[in-house]
Amino acid sequence: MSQNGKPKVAFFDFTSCEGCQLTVVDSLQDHPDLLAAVEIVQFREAMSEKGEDYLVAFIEGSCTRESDEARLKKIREQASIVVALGSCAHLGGVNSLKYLHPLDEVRRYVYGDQADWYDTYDVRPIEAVIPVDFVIPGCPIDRQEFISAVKALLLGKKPFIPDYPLCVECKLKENTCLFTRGKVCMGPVTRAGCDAICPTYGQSCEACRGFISNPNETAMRDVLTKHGLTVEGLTSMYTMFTTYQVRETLLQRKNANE
Amino acid sequence: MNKRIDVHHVTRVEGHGNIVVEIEDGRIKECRLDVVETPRFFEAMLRGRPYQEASHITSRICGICATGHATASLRASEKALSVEPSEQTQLLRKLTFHGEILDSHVLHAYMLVAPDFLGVGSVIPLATSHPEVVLRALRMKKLAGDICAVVTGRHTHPIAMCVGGFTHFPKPAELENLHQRLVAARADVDETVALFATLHWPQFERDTEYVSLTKPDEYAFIDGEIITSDGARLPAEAYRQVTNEHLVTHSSAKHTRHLRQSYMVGALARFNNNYPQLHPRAKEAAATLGLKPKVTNPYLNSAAQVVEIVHCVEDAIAIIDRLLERGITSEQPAPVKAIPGEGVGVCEVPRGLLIHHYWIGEDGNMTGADCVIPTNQNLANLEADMLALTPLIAEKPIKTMQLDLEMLVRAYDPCISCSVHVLEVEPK
Amino acid sequence: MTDELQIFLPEMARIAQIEQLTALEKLFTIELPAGRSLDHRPGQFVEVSFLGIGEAPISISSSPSRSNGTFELCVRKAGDVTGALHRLMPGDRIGIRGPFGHGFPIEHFRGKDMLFAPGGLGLAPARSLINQVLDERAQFGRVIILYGARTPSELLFKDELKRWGERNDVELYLTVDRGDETWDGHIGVITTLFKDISINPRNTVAVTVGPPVMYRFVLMELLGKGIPEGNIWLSLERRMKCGVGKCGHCQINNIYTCQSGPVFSYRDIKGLEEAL
Amino acid sequence: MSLTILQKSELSDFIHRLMPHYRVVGPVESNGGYAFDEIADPDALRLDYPTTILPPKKYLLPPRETLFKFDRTNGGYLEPAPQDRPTVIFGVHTCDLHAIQLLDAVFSTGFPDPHYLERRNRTLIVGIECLRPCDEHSFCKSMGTLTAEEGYDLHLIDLGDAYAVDIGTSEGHDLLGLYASTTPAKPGEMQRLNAVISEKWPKFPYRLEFDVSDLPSLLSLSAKSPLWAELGERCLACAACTNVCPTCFCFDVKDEIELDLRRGERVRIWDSCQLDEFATVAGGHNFRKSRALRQRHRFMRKGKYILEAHKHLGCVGCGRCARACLVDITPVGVFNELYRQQEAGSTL
Ligand SMILES: Cc1cc2nc3c(=O)[nH]c(=O)nc-3n(C[C@H](O)[C@H](O)[C@H](O)COP(=O)(O)OP(=O)(O)OC[C@H]3O[C@@H](n4cnc5c(N)ncnc54)[C@H](O)[C@@H]3O)c2cc1C
Ligand code: SF4
Ligand code: SF4
Ligand code: SF4
Repeated sequence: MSQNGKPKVAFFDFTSCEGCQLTVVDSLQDHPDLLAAVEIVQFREAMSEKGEDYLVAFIEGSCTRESDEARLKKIREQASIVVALGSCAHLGGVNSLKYLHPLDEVRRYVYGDQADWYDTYDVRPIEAVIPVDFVIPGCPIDRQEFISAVKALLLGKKPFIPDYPLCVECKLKENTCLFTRGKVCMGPVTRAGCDAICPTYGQSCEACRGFISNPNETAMRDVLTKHGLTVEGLTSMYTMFTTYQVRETLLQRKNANE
Repeated sequence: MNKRIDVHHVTRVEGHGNIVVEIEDGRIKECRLDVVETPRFFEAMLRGRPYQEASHITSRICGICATGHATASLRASEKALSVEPSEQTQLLRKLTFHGEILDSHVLHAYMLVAPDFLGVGSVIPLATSHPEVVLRALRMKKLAGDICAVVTGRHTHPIAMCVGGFTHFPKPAELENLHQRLVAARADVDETVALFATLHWPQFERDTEYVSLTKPDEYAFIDGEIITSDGARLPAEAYRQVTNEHLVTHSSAKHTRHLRQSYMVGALARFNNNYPQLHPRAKEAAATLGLKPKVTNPYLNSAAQVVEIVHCVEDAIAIIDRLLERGITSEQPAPVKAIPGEGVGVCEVPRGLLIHHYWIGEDGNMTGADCVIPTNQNLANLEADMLALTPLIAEKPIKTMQLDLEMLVRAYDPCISCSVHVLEVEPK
Repeated sequence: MTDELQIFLPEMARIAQIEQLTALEKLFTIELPAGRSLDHRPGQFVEVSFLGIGEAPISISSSPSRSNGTFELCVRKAGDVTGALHRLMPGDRIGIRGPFGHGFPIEHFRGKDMLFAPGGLGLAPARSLINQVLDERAQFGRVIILYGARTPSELLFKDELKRWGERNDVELYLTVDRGDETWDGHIGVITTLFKDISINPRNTVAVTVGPPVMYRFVLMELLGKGIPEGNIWLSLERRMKCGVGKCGHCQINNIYTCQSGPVFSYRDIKGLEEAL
Repeated sequence: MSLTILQKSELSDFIHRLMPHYRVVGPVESNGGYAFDEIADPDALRLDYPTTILPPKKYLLPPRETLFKFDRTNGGYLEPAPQDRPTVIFGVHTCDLHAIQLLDAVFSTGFPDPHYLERRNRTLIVGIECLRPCDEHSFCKSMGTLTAEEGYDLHLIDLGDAYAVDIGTSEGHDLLGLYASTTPAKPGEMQRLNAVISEKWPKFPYRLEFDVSDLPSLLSLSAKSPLWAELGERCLACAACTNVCPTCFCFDVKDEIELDLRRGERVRIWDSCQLDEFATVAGGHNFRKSRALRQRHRFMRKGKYILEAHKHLGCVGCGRCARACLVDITPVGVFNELYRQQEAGSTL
């Protein structure tokens, strides 16, 4: 807490497009009072001042090399609350496409088998390195959700991040389902919270917010294949942002079977 | 005299870069901008993915010029697949592109550059000392973002753009609303020009080669030929003759050079090369700001951005007029006429010339990609400027030197996360 | 919209007193504005608001016979609302709606032996009825209380338990799942207490309140002792968002727990597919 | 029932005259389909629409609605929710009319819900008679909702170039009297009306294989059917079915607050029994953990529980959930399958 009673927050970036930080800046357009509610002590993209004393750390970007780990751990030591900001930090995100050669494995994920993964320093979400208290998902994050999360933290409650499928929001938007428009969509297994913005603008959901915690994978696979998706198509749908999750799930299944 | 400047992670720029300047016995030993951003292998990531995904993946190269990357990507795919977008598609793309240029320039000019001139470390203290300035910036940024949102769903990582067209169309009422707001924003634009006309730009001149796209009848942002201030003019497809990308040891980003050791892209290059095509009001603004081609002070890149803010607002108004006049139809994307194929898409994103070069296989999957990013093209020139500037300021206190150098780096508006795309994948 | 019609608008009440009962539970004494009495029945609950965070259903833990213009809520820190309540101080204000639900039909219990078998936090609502019964002691037969918690430190209302234990007209049996050095009493889950008591099943009303997992086992004991299904009473927990039979969260088959319950006789719910 | 005639050419004027006084909503083209939306231009109204994704319920029980506003600094000053403008809903199909009657019952029994009822009292409903099935998913005829005796202020029947207007309430009568120019029905128009109505019925198929009055008992007998488990395997728990349902009314209640942490409001938002957390309580216990149990709950509610609690069936046969479900879980399919299972079981 700073002297004026405002909690000190800092923003950090790792491997990312910095679009989530930009979204934070954008959120000021509708919520200039954010600056009155918190004291920002570090935000490299937008300011030169640097404070090392902060309560909440918002971290953007994935961990992509060993040297990132030390920096992450330092942040974790200082911050009481660590929030992963956006898909790269939350899931590994689009960065994890970098290692996407083993399409076979993803295929096996989708088809429920186990797989062998090679071991390498891979792109990883920050939660794979340090404990994360909260996540604000999305590529990029949703402005409104960011502001709501800040308010929740200020109030001392957990930020509300939905754990139900995107279709919930998509229906309320009264979108004609993409599946009936001859496209396919990850909505039924993807975490809602973006107000189904992609289907609303006519594009398939690519699961940038990650999967819900209890997806019906089998039913989803049946739906996708029924709508003409080939194995390659399926693979590509499942890996845009979630390569890391798919791998992890597979590894867990493999270990569980051993 | 010994001096060492080491700015570890220049702030208020996009991405991570360090300034290292070392002066030993009055001799410049080191003078460089290290790009320490993690390589992101975007070109490798594209390989094997369906071409429809390419623009979604490449927009994630950079949150600030996401629309620019998406547009260049779509143009590359369209060229590769002989897709001819409709007039409506072209107008909508230009409109959202203006939104992004405005957003980026306002962000850069007001939030990243202005604090240096007003003697503060960021925009946050400005909120108390110059609230009207900050509110104006936020207002203009919001309008810019809303232009993108109306056309493509959102600015960062646009949604509704696809190969051949759009998957969602703005309603006339939404466009009318934007039109009104743009007209009303002229007041803010005038204030902006007035504000930047009062700034004391550092005096530093160094002529270089200025490279940009050009089109005969409009100030080129999407498509066009590549033109340079040294007189070269060539089709986009021949971009490699200009860019000559090469790796340097201290940077995870590639550098480029053309006729000289280095060249400059961005608002200043566009201004120098395409001044005649600027909107008359933008030319007036240039006069107010004291700009006349050819401008060779790199610090004035920020002033050229202000000129472009004027141009984009005016051109956006004209585009909306045109769209409303012809009506918006929910048309299907233009069809793919040939597959496989190879294509080059070029745009002038906020920071300069952006090139996406794609190879698409028979199955519709990407077999190769090459992206040339404006910041990479600028890095060599920026270092050349640093090298030329350092002796001129070597007598100043180290803090001032450091600030001058940082301001120079910021003037280029470098987008370092864009610049690191080391791995190139050519079709086998 | 007149205020009487407002079913979602809480009344701002004052916290008169807060007592820390265990590490996780606090007892709040609440005063309604203008000294108004809550007029509740044992077994009813209120919806407690922390404005800005939300609402949570909480059983009224005090008995109407001891109202004094205040009532008590025993709150376990379980999440956002309850966590926020735990950060409050005496004098702070909270929103109250209710009382909601049917309480225990105490008029049907008079003249009967009362067997209470609350588990854990279940003592909070049970206490309201127990104290009512004790305040009208002459109107009831035996009063037997079997109470279990996971550990000695999790036992609620220890002073009150002590007082009950000291009365010769109350038969109190305590147990903990896991003992410690402070504990020389019975160890075992609550059902292990049943073998020690003998009752007249025809004249006994049993009241059990506890976590969902407990009911199946306690019911087996109670039915095993021959208590008629209509004389076994329990209080069901469900997620609740309105308390007024609209939001659907507490629905068990065709009934709304908040309206038809939360107190039910076993006879009423045993036919409901999802009740237990 | 009293009848008058409104020429189609007069409809636009009628709506224009309503607009200063009411929010006028009705079906319009949207997103390649149809949706109820506010009418800015009467010509956009599509009274011959087949169906919409969301039912007109959204104007009576909005997806998000303020219950009250508060200010925490001011001793928790509470302020009741603002009111919507009075509304006229055009083009409500008979299935939706039945659904609204159910909602009326739900929100007026027990504790009457002032938010719903206020809005309902300020809403006038103009129904439209369905002359052909929306599509292959509707099963209104089986559910007995292909006609509505009440539940509307005005009801329109398309006679070709005019609507026969059936006046259901005195408010409807006044609305027509004040804002529309109508003519009394002539004998020829009465004949056309009769013809239109009698021609429509054969166009609608019965889709349940049993009489709907047997549905509650069929469900009672089916609590242990293996079908629920099978539905649980298939269901995505996406809540599309309940979100588009005209009779679903479950909601969640949340607080929203401004950045100053002082002013805020309590809102209710649609919730769904198909979602994982719907019946989860503190401590993590979920009373309907499996998708199978949740599906069973859904269909039991539609065909039995709601009827027991509110005297109306919880399903009106609109077919919206069937259209919305990606894994083809449909009431007709489920009810018929249960029926077949029962038949097979009872003849064993
Ligand atoms: C009739 C009744 C009487 C109760 N009496 C008491 C009592 O006397 N003392 C006491 O401490 N607790 C009591 N509870 C439980 C108490 O309501 C929950 O612990 C509380 O709602 C959790 O809210 P929260 O905001 O603190 O937790 P949250 O942060 O909202 O959530 C924590 C968990 O609680 C669940 N939950 C959320 N809302 C509810 C809800 N309305 N009901 C149940 N679970 C919910 C969530 O699924 C989540 O898993 C009672 C519950 C009911 C239904
Ligand atoms: S478009 Fe996608 S998110 Fe929307 S309903 Fe269909 S599957 Fe769900
Ligand atoms: S619709 Fe899907 S891809 Fe789009 S923002 Fe939402 S979660 Fe991300
Ligand atoms: S719409 Fe279908 S898949 Fe979704 S919850 Fe309903 S039954 Fe399940």
